[in-house]
Amino acid sequence: MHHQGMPVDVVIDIYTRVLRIRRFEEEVGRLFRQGQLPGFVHLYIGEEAVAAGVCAALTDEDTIVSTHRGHGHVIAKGGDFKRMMAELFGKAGGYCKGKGGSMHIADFDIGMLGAIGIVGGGMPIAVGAGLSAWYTDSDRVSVCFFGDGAANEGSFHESLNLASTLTLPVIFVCENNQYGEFTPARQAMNISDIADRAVGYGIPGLVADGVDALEIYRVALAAVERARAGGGPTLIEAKTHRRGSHAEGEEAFLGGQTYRDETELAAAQAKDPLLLLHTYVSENEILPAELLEALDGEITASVQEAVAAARESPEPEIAALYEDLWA
Amino acid sequence: MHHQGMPVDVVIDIYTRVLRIRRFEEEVGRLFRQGQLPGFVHLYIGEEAVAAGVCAALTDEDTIVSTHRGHGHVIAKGGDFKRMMAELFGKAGGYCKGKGGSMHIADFDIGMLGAIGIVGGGMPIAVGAGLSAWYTDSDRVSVCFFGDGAANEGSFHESLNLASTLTLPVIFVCENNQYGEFTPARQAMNISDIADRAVGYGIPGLVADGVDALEIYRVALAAVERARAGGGPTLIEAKTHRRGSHAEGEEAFLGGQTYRDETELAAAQAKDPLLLLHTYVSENEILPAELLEALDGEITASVQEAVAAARESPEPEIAALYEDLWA
Amino acid sequence: MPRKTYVAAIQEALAEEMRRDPSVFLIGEDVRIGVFPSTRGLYAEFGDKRVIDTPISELAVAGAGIGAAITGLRPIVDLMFGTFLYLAFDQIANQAGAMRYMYGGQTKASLVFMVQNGAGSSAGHHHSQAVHQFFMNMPQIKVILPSSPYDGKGLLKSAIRDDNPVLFLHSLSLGGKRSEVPTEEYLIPIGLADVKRAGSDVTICAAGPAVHTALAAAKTLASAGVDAEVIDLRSLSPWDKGAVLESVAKTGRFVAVDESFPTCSAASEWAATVAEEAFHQLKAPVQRVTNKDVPMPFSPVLEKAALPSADDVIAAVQRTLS
Amino acid sequence: MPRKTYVAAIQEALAEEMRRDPSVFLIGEDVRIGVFPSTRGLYAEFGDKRVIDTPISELAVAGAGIGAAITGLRPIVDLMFGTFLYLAFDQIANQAGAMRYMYGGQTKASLVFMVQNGAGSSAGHHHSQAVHQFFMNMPQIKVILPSSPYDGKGLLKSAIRDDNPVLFLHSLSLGGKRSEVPTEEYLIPIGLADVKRAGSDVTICAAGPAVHTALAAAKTLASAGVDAEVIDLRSLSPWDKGAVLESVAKTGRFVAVDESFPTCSAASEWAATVAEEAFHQLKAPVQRVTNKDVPMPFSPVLEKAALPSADDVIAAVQRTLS
Ligand SMILES: Cc1ncc(C[n+]2csc(CCOP(=O)(O)OP(=O)(O)O)c2C)c(N)n1
Ligand SMILES: Cc1ncc(C[n+]2csc(CCOP(=O)(O)OP(=O)(O)O)c2C)c(N)n1
Ligand SMILES: [Mg+2]
Ligand SMILES: [Mg+2]
Repeated sequence: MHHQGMPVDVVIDIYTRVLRIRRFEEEVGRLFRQGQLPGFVHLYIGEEAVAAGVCAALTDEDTIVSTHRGHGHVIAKGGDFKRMMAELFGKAGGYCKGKGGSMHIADFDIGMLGAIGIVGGGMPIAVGAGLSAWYTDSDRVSVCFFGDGAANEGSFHESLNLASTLTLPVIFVCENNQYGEFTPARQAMNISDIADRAVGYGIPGLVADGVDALEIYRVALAAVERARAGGGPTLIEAKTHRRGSHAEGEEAFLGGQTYRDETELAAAQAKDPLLLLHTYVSENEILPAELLEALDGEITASVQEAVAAARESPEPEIAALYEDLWA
Repeated sequence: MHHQGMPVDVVIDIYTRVLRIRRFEEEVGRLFRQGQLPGFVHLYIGEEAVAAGVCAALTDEDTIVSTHRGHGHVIAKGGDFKRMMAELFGKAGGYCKGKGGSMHIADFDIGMLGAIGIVGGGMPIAVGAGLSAWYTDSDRVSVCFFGDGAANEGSFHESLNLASTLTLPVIFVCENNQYGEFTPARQAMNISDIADRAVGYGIPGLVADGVDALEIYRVALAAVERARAGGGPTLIEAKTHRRGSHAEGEEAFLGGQTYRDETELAAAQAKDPLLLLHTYVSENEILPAELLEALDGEITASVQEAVAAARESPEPEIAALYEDLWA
Repeated sequence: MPRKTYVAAIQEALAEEMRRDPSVFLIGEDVRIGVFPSTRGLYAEFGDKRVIDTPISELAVAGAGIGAAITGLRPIVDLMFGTFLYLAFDQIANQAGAMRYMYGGQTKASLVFMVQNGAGSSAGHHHSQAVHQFFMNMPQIKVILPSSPYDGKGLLKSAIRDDNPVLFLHSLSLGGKRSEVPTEEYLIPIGLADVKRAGSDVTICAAGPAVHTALAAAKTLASAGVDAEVIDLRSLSPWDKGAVLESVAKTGRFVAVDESFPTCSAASEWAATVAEEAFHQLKAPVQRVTNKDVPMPFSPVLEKAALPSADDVIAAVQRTLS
Repeated sequence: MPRKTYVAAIQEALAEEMRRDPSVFLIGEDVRIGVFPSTRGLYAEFGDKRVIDTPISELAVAGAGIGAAITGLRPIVDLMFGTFLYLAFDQIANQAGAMRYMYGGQTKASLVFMVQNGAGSSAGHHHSQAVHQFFMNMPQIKVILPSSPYDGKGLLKSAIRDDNPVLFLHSLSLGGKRSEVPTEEYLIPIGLADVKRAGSDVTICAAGPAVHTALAAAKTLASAGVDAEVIDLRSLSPWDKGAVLESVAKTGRFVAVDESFPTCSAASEWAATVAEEAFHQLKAPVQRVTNKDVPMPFSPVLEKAALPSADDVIAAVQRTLS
């Protein structure tokens, strides 16, 4: 990674976001394997560079919309570990009071407009957030995260085209982790770069190294500036890797079936955005090893605090069933 | 138009198809204006070259799927005037016994799998017809007609991508008549050529002059041959013009509002596929004027016979309401 | 009071609310020219930003409305025909219809979806289905189906001001109907029924165009000495159960009239509720009058036969009397 | 007779029908690996053409199934979760559900749509809605919601052989359930209910997982001296009205149990029908037991509270007895 001129505080900021996501997700994985979390969880491990790089290029006013694999996006946008963890446990102290769960975390106060369990379901909504910015002459931008699989949904097509025709400040960030569930992206589309689809909407389509958080930041920042300047939407394809399962617990569920060969899996696992960034930060002497370790310790501790708090958070009252229905 | 080497019988065949559509549609327009037809009708006048050119490249086994503007497709595929006209009148003798109407004519015996009133609704079904051909190792191809407006529906995206990934023999024929209802295509998309969207699916995307029936035939034939040879889908964008209203009776309905300027409308009307073909046929001495006139007379007469037959065809019995429900 | 058409009343509601609140805007296919005349003239008054034409992309347009709503605006999303909304079903059901709850009350989606509902213009099955029953099923969406210009205007204004997603259904078959519409501003609360004809022998419950069928039936019944009460629910979700139960307590007889397919219809809901909650007041079995159970045919003759008629209603009333 | 899981029974049905008829094939997202284990092993046996993985494109995949059906094949289209089918709603409702009629009987769409229906696995609202009520409303689609491995297998085989579009709903919450499934081939006709428990005091009508709730309630009621009859409809469209009316004629009391949102639900349909056609046999008001009227929450505690429980059923039965 060569990123001359990247401000030190930005690098530290991004590094921190990546690390926060990693430590949180590792713990979620552990908790799920121990049978402590209800429902399904889809971890973001291996893809942290994308959310971290993109969100570092945003202000607090800018909004994001997320997916079933959404924890990383919430954290990168500044989400609170405690309220997230409590939500994963389905507790009253969670972001959504236990009504949302892993696939539906939102924090409207920090412009995190919600994770959405329907593949492709967030794109139209992100267009709407962009429409809002345009309508109110705000310089807010709207970001939408989605996967390679989602790029084959009709909503992708309609959303990019609509954002383009109205010249809306929307940045479509495709996290191409090479798989939609068990189906390789190359089997679900006959093209190498999803970014090429931008041609069909008359907007820029860029491929970025989705393992390199600093490159993602640079590419995202350019798109953000373009959008703020009234230049309309951009499609960014971040080539990344899912380090593990589609959903936790997959191994048991698949009953011995495999869909990734050893070499590909090993290669994917080798491309670790945290490791890369750690090396960069160390080699460029951005932070001394002690501070890096201290940071890690701090984050790990706050994940543990979040777990403890989530455990202590009460189950939702049955009366809550009928709350939050009408505004 | 220069079409050296185009076999004479093909030219005559295509000319006949174009003329049949024109005369039928002119009569439908008249009948509608006279208040003789229920519901909505969308005429194909100005666009005849597309259906005629494409269908001339097909065999009887090949299938087509059509749109709300579907009369031309039915006729080009070999549909029967009498059963069409009776359907437009909502009569028992119609193709669908009066249950379908203008937007839902089908003739399964000639591979006309149905007109569909939902914009973009036919594309997935055409993919299915192609899937069928592939599944049964048949060399049948499946053609889907749709408009420029439909190219902005999610179904377009999903259908082209699905057909591409399965390498299905489907030909997507986009009739770009520059408008979706009252909205110019250039306002509904930020690109000049819908054909460019093919890039996003890894399939060929071709622009063809949709006013020149013989060019359409050549382009379609190449796509058909490619599909039969296992080469997969093609997107053909036929640039054409809607000569008149989106739907008949529009003038009254619009209450004085206009959406096409005089120049554009005049230009569109000048590009008449029938006139062009007539000139070609005459100049190249393919058929003598007398025969051309005789053909016209014959067709016009058979349109009139169809109208007479439709008028005489009985209204559906109320009992028919409960028929054709379950297979 | 001036008598206005349904179309004019809707147009007034839209214009008045857009004047009142700059966060209200209209988005959809060809809303500028106006596929339905009710959106005409708004573009001239409100311009590019507030009357937005879109590509033909129902899913994205519906979702864009939702995204705009949760970021502070009040979109009116015109999806044209009820069936086109099937393409946006995910956004409406999964997102608009659950977002507030799913996110624990953090947000609200204050927007209106507007479509033409039901049959009656020989447009064929793809343009002629009633969709209200689907959205009545969804816990977090309001549904409105007015039968008169007066009700349409007052309810649409309330819908636009409501902080929740509202599906506002209009009916091509009411396009030309006129009623008195005051010049002064008024609102009709969502969820309140209106007794369109008072009567003591039987309660007929309906909404939208079916109200006129019910009224026609009531007129004929009156001349046969049967005094029918016709309740126009106007709002289908929430619906005014109280008004219906009160009427049934008086009449002891109940007929639900609904222009939609019979199974799991609004008529089924009303009939089930009355049977459940007013059983002991009922003197006869509840009755449902709906479309015949077939897709909507094109032929005007068949279409008419497929829809509930005044005769069907009269027959149903007579079944409650025998 | 061997006892098999629901998953195994479905898998057998698919494999047997694919062996029997080469025009039967399976298409959907990840059907080869099998997101639901019921499609596992089919790829190994039937290969590329007959077990087709697709991109994530519900609308096109559903439509492709329809196109294949009207050109002579018998697709089984797996759309995974009920709510994903919202993205294909147009193809199912407008096309599959009307094509034969709309085209005057010229064609038939013989295909099966398969999804998991309803809640119970703490998956959150987007993965937990019941969809059967929507498709019951549509005149030209059959709907099946079995409650046991035996019924599931026999009905799925019938669905695959049926010449009409059939929506086959399975339930994650039944995944582990076992019942006897014969080794010999058998079919269960679509439209036939099954009395899962005979009784004389009250008729409880249900389908899918709700049948087990009803049976649990019946067991408790029995110890309190109330003898409940539990009718498992199995097919929701067409549904076995005759069996229900016959039972009500005997018991005079009726409770509908349905795991879905209350309004315009299957429960509403059953209750309305009984109130309409068996009014004079009824000794007490019909009762509905459904989900609470809120989107489906994630928290297992809330999810459980949102679904109909045996206690809810018992309370409803007691209301019919008081
Ligand atoms: C509309 C819809 N279809 C299918 C699914 C089931 N599903 C959940 S995640 C997933 C794969 C998504 O792939 P991708 O978009 O690449 O995201 P990733 O999981 O790789 O992050 C699928 C098919 C869904 N949730 N929604
Ligand atoms: C899903 C859907 N949305 C909207 C409509 C209303 N509508 C009917 S035709 C039409 C325009 C279609 O434009 P295009 O695809 O270019 O076809 P053309 O009419 O120009 O032949 C529209 C919007 C519809 N029938 N279906
Ligand atoms: Mg992926
Ligand atoms: Mg067009």
